[in-house]
Amino acid sequence: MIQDPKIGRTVIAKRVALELKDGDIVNLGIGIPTLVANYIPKGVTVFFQSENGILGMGPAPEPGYEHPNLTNAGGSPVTFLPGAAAFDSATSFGLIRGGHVDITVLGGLQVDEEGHLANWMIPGKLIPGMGGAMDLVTGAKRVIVAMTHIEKNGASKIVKKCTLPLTSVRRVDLIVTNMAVIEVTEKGLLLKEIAPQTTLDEVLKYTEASLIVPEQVPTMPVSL
Amino acid sequence: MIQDPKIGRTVIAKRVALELKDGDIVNLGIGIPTLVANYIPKGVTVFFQSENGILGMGPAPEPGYEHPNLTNAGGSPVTFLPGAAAFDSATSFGLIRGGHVDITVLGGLQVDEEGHLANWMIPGKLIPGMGGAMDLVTGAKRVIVAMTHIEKNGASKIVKKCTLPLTSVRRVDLIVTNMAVIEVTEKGLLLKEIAPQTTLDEVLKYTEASLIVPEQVPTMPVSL
Amino acid sequence: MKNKLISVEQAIEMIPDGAVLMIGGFLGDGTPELLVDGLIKAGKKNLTVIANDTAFPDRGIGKLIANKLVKKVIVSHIGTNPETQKQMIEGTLEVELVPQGTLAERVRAGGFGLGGILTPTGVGTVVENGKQKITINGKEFLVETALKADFALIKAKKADFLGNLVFNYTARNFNPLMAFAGNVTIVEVDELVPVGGIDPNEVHVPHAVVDYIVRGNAK
Amino acid sequence: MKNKLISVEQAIEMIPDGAVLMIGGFLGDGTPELLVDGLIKAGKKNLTVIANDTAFPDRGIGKLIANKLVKKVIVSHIGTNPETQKQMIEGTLEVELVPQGTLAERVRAGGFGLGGILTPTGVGTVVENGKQKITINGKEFLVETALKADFALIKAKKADFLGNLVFNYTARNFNPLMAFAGNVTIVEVDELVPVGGIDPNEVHVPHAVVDYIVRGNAK
Repeated sequence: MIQDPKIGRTVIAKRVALELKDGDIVNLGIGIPTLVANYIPKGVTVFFQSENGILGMGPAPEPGYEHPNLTNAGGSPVTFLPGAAAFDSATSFGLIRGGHVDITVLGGLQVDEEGHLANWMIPGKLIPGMGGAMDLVTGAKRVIVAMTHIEKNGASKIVKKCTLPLTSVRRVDLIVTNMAVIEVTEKGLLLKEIAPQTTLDEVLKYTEASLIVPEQVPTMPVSL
Repeated sequence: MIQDPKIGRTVIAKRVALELKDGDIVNLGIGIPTLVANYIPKGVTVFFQSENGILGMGPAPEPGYEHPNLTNAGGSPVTFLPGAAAFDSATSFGLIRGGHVDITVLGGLQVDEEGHLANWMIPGKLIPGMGGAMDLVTGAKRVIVAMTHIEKNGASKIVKKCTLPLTSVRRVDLIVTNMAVIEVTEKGLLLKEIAPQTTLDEVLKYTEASLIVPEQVPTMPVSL
Repeated sequence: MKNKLISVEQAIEMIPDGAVLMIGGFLGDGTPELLVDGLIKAGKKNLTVIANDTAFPDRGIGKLIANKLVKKVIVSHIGTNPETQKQMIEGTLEVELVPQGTLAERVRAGGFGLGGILTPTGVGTVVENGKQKITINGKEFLVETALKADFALIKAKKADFLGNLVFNYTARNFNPLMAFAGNVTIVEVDELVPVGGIDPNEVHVPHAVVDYIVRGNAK
Repeated sequence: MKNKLISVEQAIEMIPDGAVLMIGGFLGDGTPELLVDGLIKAGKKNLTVIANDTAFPDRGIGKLIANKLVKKVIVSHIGTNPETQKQMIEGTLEVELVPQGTLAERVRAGGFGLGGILTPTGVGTVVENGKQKITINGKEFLVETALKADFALIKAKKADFLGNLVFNYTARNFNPLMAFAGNVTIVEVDELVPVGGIDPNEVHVPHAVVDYIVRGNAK
């Protein structure tokens, strides 16, 4: 398995980026998902939507070019790309809930065998609130969870059944971690790819949920 | 009673105009209500809202100044007054249903003792559709019905109970006709004023509904 | 990236007989006339049209009625088009009347991923027939369900090549709402500007919901 | 005609202790800071605040929390303000968490005269606790009810003297929705222009819903 956490996050971001198709409308969550923007494949143009009310968001501005009224959903300064549009929160979630966002990439605390995601609270410990996550998971055309495979204490985040409060009963479509790519199918969790420097045994060891393992499982097509 | 129908309509419009207060947001229906705009008292500024998506509508343009994208709810060319705003139909009815329109003036087919209005269809005969009328009566802060007191065949339009399909269960506030001003109260229909050239007997004769008649009923304060 | 710009003919080719269409406009103001004419020229049949009204026999949506392309309309008003009333009485055209504010919200709900809305409009009238009612804090509301369409045919004043839209005055009406509610949304525009040519604050509809752009005849 | 232009002090004077306030902004972007500061200076108590989030302890709505003016918040997110979480755990601040898209629609419904909306968001999660559910075409939706406020305190980039409003980029967020939902709506603006100085197509909120205007500090 990949030992360096930073490399692990980069691998996740690079692999998720390969899921983006030309012309996609994409919403990236805070944390690892944000990194995905750095690895869009050449020749692919995507449009980033941010739930605070913008489509066509560009990267952070050069120092001195920050504008207080142009921020992302984490409150950080961003820029406009040509063709950007600003709108109110109801319209922003109209895009999200209405299925007009092609892909959302979100962080996760747990995903279970049914593809259910928990990512917004740990009762009695951490209650940041769901923000836009529940609408994003419920409404986006495709939901990708980008997260580390295990917690700091070694516990698997891919579990038989979520013990944390669910974000939505809508199944996620794909799970990308620092150890594997897992597709949520009608029959269960299908192991699609294994991360570089990682063995199948490691994946199985650190995955609490049952996995459907094909005879051949390729390595993630990402460079380290 | 006033014999000339045109003078009758003018009396209605002039009397309704006296109900408008400085700063009011006003929606006028098609027909007699449209005439009200011609008689706004001096010193009173009101803002006309039209349900097709405009606030700050001015009168018809001079010939040659018509623009195809600036029309009223009847499809006729109008103008902008300074401070006008354009918006979509959902926002337009957000203003209407949300109680942001101070007064709506609508035509009527029948109003009954409970203050219920019927004004959008005659089954088997005339089915234009309700357009915005149901939202206007349900949502506007104050609803004034401006109509002739009787039909062409002499039948009273102020009835015990509406026989035509209702526009809303929301009571109207005031009825202004070519014969009288009638306020809808908790106790019933209160005769407030009688039109010029009209007697109390005539009002009672042409009103099917029971009226509460005070000892003194003044004449409408309008010139012919 | 996909070029959204197509001809009227290409747009019309996509639309099968029997399609459910949302068409923008208020008594013809803000209706995509070239697309309407294209439907007529192609002789489409059995269309269902969701729109504010049926305009006039020789204008906007009214032309579709006059040419008998439509089997059903869901509208708030048909009073300006005698042809609509005639076909309704003859039994060849089904007319579903919806209060205008409710129609706007139902279209918006469809495009915004809502199941519907709760409105006081229509409570206690014939409009409530067959509908669920919900009481909130002692007040009754009708459950009015979302509307979607196979195609939304809308008219904008201006678009960039991505499909960001700006509407003009009272030609806005149902157009921005329908843009979200069409499974395929086709916009007829009078002015096409470069990407980046519209102030982000002034975009009325973001390009994410626009599938195709057709050049209109500027007036 | 009433002049809507007032001072911050006059605005704050109208607001009693215990008032329900909607306050615009997203992590402080688009929050009327002068009005927030005015509430703190006046030492208002037991406020209920409806907003997207509680921002940061030293910015926007977060300052109201840090200064303990608030007894309850209805928000989608409190993760950026440790003070909110602290007071919640201590039991001095009630926190009602609402999914962001649902919150936007509930505020809009309040301002638009709807009883509420039907959303798929939250079905099957703790968010559905205590709420009615409705099935439409076999799909479950939560009934989410409208929200209103005694006062809406919002921030706009530009206003004319009537109160027509234009917002700036991501500072728009909840502001236009709240403008409709306040029984009294007070807007803090950076730029005041003459009546007629805004293109009708570019007005984001028509003046009918704006009661008072306060001059802000332009940035």
